[in-house]
Amino acid sequence: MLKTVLPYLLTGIAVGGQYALIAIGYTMVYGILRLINFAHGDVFMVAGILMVYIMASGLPLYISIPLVLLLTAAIGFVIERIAYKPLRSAPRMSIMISAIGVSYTLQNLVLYITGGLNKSYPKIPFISESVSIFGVNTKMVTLITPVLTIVLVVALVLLINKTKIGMAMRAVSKDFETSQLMGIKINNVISVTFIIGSVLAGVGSILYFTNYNTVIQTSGAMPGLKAFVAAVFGGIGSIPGAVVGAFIIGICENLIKGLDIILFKAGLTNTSYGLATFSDAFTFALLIIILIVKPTGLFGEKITDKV
Amino acid sequence: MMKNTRSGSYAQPQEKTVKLSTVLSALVILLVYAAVFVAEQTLPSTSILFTVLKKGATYALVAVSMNLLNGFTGLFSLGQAGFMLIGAYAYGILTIPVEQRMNVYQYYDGGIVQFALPVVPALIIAGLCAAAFAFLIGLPVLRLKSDYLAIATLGFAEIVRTIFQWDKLGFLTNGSNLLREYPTFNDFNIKGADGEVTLYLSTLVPFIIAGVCIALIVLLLRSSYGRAFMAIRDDEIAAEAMGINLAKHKQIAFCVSSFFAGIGGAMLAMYQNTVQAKAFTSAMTYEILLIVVIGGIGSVTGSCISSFLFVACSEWWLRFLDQKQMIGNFEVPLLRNGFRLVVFSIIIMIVVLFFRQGIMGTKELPDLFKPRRGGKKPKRSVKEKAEQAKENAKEALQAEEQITLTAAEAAETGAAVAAEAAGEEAASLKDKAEEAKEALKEALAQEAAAAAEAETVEGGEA
Amino acid sequence: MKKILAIILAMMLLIPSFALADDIVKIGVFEPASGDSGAGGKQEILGMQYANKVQPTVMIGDTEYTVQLVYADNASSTDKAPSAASELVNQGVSVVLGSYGSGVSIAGSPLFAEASIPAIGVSCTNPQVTAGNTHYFRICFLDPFQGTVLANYAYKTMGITNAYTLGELGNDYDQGLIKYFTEAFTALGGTVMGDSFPNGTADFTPYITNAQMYGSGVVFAPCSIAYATLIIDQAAGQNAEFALLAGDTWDSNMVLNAATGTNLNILISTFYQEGGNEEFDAGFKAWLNSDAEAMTNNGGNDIIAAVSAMGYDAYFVALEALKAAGSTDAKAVNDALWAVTYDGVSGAIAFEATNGDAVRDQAYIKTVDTATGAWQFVAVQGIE
Amino acid sequence: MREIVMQMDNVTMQFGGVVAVDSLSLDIYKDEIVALIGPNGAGKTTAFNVATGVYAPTNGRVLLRGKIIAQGHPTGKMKHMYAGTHIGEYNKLISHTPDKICQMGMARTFQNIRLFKNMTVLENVLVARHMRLNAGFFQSALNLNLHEERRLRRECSDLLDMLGLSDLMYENAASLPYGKQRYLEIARALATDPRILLLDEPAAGMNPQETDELSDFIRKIKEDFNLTVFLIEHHMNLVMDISDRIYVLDFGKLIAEGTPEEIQKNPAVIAAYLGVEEE
Repeated sequence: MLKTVLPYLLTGIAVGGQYALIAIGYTMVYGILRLINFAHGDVFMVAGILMVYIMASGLPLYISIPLVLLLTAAIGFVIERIAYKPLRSAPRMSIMISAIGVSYTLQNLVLYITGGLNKSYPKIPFISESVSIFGVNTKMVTLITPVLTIVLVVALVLLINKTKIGMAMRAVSKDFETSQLMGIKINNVISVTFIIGSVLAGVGSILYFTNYNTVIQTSGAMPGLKAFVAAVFGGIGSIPGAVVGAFIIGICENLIKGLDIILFKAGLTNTSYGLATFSDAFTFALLIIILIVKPTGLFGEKITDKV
Repeated sequence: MMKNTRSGSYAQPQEKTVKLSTVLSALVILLVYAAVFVAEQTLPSTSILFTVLKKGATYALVAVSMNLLNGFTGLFSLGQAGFMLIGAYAYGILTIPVEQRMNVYQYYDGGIVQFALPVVPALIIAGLCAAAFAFLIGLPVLRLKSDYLAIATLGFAEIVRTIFQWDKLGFLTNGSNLLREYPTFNDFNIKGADGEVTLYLSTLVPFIIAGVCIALIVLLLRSSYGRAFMAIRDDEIAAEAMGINLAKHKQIAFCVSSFFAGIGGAMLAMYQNTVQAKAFTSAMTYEILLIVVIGGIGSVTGSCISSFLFVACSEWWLRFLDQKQMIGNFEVPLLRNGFRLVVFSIIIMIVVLFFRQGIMGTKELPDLFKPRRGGKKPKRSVKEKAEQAKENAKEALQAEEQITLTAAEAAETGAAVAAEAAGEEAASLKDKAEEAKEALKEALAQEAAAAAEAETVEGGEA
Repeated sequence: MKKILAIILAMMLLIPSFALADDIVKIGVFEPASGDSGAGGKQEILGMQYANKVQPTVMIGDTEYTVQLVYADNASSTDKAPSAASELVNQGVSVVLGSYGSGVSIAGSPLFAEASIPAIGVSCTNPQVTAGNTHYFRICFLDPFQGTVLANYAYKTMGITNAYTLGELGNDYDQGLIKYFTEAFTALGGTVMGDSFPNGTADFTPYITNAQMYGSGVVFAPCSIAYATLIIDQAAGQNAEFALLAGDTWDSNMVLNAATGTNLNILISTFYQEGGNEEFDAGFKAWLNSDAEAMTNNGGNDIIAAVSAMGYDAYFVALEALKAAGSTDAKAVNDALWAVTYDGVSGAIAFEATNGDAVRDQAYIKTVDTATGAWQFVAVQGIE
Repeated sequence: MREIVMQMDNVTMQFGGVVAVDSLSLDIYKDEIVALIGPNGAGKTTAFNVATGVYAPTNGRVLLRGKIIAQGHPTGKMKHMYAGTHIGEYNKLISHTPDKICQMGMARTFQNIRLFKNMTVLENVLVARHMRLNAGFFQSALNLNLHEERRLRRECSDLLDMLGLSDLMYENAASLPYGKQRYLEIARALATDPRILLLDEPAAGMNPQETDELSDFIRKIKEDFNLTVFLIEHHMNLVMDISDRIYVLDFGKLIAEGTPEEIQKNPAVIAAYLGVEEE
């Protein structure tokens, strides 16, 4: 039984780690601006495209990876300044629409540049290699992802809890207006948030696309949406929540894809129901259920209405 | 106590202009329909103009139905594509002629449904199916706040898409395969005995269907229920305190919107000649949302105008951007496949960022025919207004000062955490801050407006 | 502001009417240049463009007409297809070529029918494209044929009895082929298990694991190229021992790129095998190498996709029809098409009389030489 | 004995560890004007919110014209955190949503004005009549209740006339000056046909002259609409001027009740307001 489930678990954990890195960007931005940054998934995709072009230009790996992360951070920063900052006092719906607009723009821009053809992602030595673990063949990246994710998350939590900017971020997410009155430079805090989120999405994109080696303009949409679901599932605004949520969703999704065969091997069925079909639908069903049962997510804090 | 020189005399002319502008609007709409009818009889029926008009009419209905939710009730729902899908499939499943079913359901032995309904009942059932799904999903999700609702409805649409593609339901939905051979817009053309079309109605009919549906939505918006929806949009808490049952009214708005989205989906099915669940993605919802935004959130007229503009631009006028163009021997740079979409998305971003009101803001067609009020105001009231504004500003400033002080106090005792725990105090504090800020903004705006007005009046006199 | 906008829009209306009017015959290219099938659509267009380069004029009656290709991107989506079709009709094309993908062809079909414009399907293999109409023709084989051919090959030639199918959910091409494959394979005595993956899937490892767990000897995955490369890469990563089997969509150098250096066994059925016509191959490669944009659209190298050859043939079939019709009138072209025969690079093309489908009874089976990264001819396979 | 319109029995409202209202009991009789006063943060608005159904009381109950409209006792985590008294007296949980309570005859205004900003003055008032609509959904949605609609508009414009807002009927609510917005909020509350009207700081932001006008106005509507009025206010002149009785809250606890004269003399009240020198 374990032998049947193990390969699914392994990929589930890897996918979960990649979702987690994207989900952090969502959860941090939401924590501060109360905005679903619909463009975040596309920033993730753009990071992938950048890597394709930068590696194609012949730069060595140790320059191109930092360069990709730097450019991704810059994109996150610019998006915030252009598309969200002018709307700070506008109704929330306007900002969200702006986010959808940015997502649309990024996708179309990439479509134009790549000609709508899928680009194969450059192979990165070491992490692209195949390994065998407990008799299951997989890529090195599958093993590295969860470890790297945890390391980055711990670093981030330390940053938030121990540094001045981290304190400012916490204050802003608690109470936007008051912290502004307290003299916190809101715009800087928000920019930093976007930069951190984008860099993590950049790291996520390197891991993700090394695993699934094709980038196309729509590559960011689904992982983005799922990462957001993960963020909501874990309790939006909470970084550990987002990470836990992402791992749960990654694992569940993969188990469902293999559910037919797991049931088959367990002797429960002998026909195929095509349950794998519902791997994506399940994620959204999970979202709706969690929102109904516990709207604040697993680790979310309760927000009381004011009258 | 509030004696005013304009008292009483104001309401009367208002009533009259309302009537005049309504008549004018009706006239304009009538003209549009007449133009469509005439164009269809005179221009070649294969002109792309009609393709665009058909899709425009379809999208107009869907956009208005989305506006009913997002713009008038303040419910940010992103499930429109899902409800359209339900409508489109319901229509297709119910209207495919029996003799064609073997052909269409080629992998499912002709499917389970072995009858065909006429178009109009099928359209209504399509709407009802969408509304029924909306009712079920609305029960749990409508309690959610704005962006959670958005993401939940988006997820719902994805789930619906998956279910409709599941091959185990193929006997009903034809699984991943297309539904086709059902009556489309072209079947509305009236043909003579020789098979030649004698009267072209394939564009007018979608206009009529969309027109009737939009008219029903407008009637709803003008009714007491419409006012309740807008009250919920403006202030949920106050609306509830004024006796409006939030759950019930949100549910009504959601179901009505989905009903018409379902009909819109059925129209889209007629336009596309085929239905395939694959096409009803969240990208479609975003497209409709952008139409609503460009037209003006909270304006039915705006949604209609912008849907035609959007469809015409994206699928007709801007197509030349996708191909190399030569001006003489000079090849215009940048033009190649995909450029159209880039230009298009930049236009959208400009609208979203700089013209947030969209084309119409919250204005409707009749508002365009009303005389502008600004110019008529006597000079005195301008000055009064300016003074009032200044006073307001002063007050607001004082209020804000006070808030800063109290906020500082709060900070001393443990900053935001304490403030939140303090329940009422925090709430009132924040509200005051908001109130003051708003008042200040308003006051400043009023002052500026008043000053500007005063200037123009004075300038005019000089 | 609004006035300026209105003026701009009015000007845009005028631009398309600049086209000049001396002895030009327009051929519509109804192909996806974006969306899921964008890559395949572009390769199909390449064949037409090259053909246009080779033969830019046509004698109709006594006049020499210049052939102009008019493009409309149907974005691989049924909701964009009608307006793209309408655009072609509006431009006054005499005949339409395309599309890659059957769903969009069916969605555009009634618009061509209404304008009495014939269409020649290049690689749309769904029977429903041509069934029950007189204006849609096609030069490729059909899904039932292809599915059966592959099942026969897998069962009889490869000797495999346990197959796994993997297709995109909601994609009629994938699901149709799988349906026919499964029917034929089980009829022969084999067993088939299968899954469908949702649109936008990137993670295929669980499906590959599924196939391994079922102990399938062959995985039949006739999906679009975007997914094909992912499946290949991940199957290689998991040291898959099964053979990968697919239809004509996989006949792309992107598949080659992905498969090179792995030890997978990939087999596909297709319309054309490079080397089938030396002259065409050489000319096409030369053209690709001279045109940077064409090269990009072909995926960055000069390996010839079968759909390019098909596009090339379709163009010449259209010219034959124009010649036979003796006029640029679409209706006349439609009538003439029934009798057109043409000896193309992908074989002899003739249309059967009920639906206008190509008379083809053979498909090429080829495999990837993973060491050199080139297609290798395996067999010509018919239904029997 | 006069009829009690509203009654609060040992209402406690606790947020986390903070007790905002502590075992508050009060009775409001028919035709009275009663004020609830107290320093900032005393829990006045919270008490209003409990009465109107915005918050469910942590413990205690509220009655409107003899019917229980809210009753609660600590549940869940609150069981362990509860710091109030009278535990175990209100075992049955009863709660109504604010709209239901409004329909039962209790209307309110808000401390921070909550008008429907994008609607006209007339529409604001019409919204308040919505729940009294006779026509069903379809009848109304298809505009078939023309007669009723016309009657509603007439009633509402009469009401606005009475409140001196009729000349602003077609203005956008948000464009009204601050003072008028306060009046409009009251007009809107009156349109719900209330038996008891709860005013949350109606004079906030008004100058002395406007405040005087307001007290006349409150008296007038009380008479004209046959109302009972319960208000929170900081302007002591207004409170002392119009109140029949006054309740004083401090730190969530009731520290005094009585006529204006009694309250003015009450040492506890003076201490709460001015602070007491310790020791």
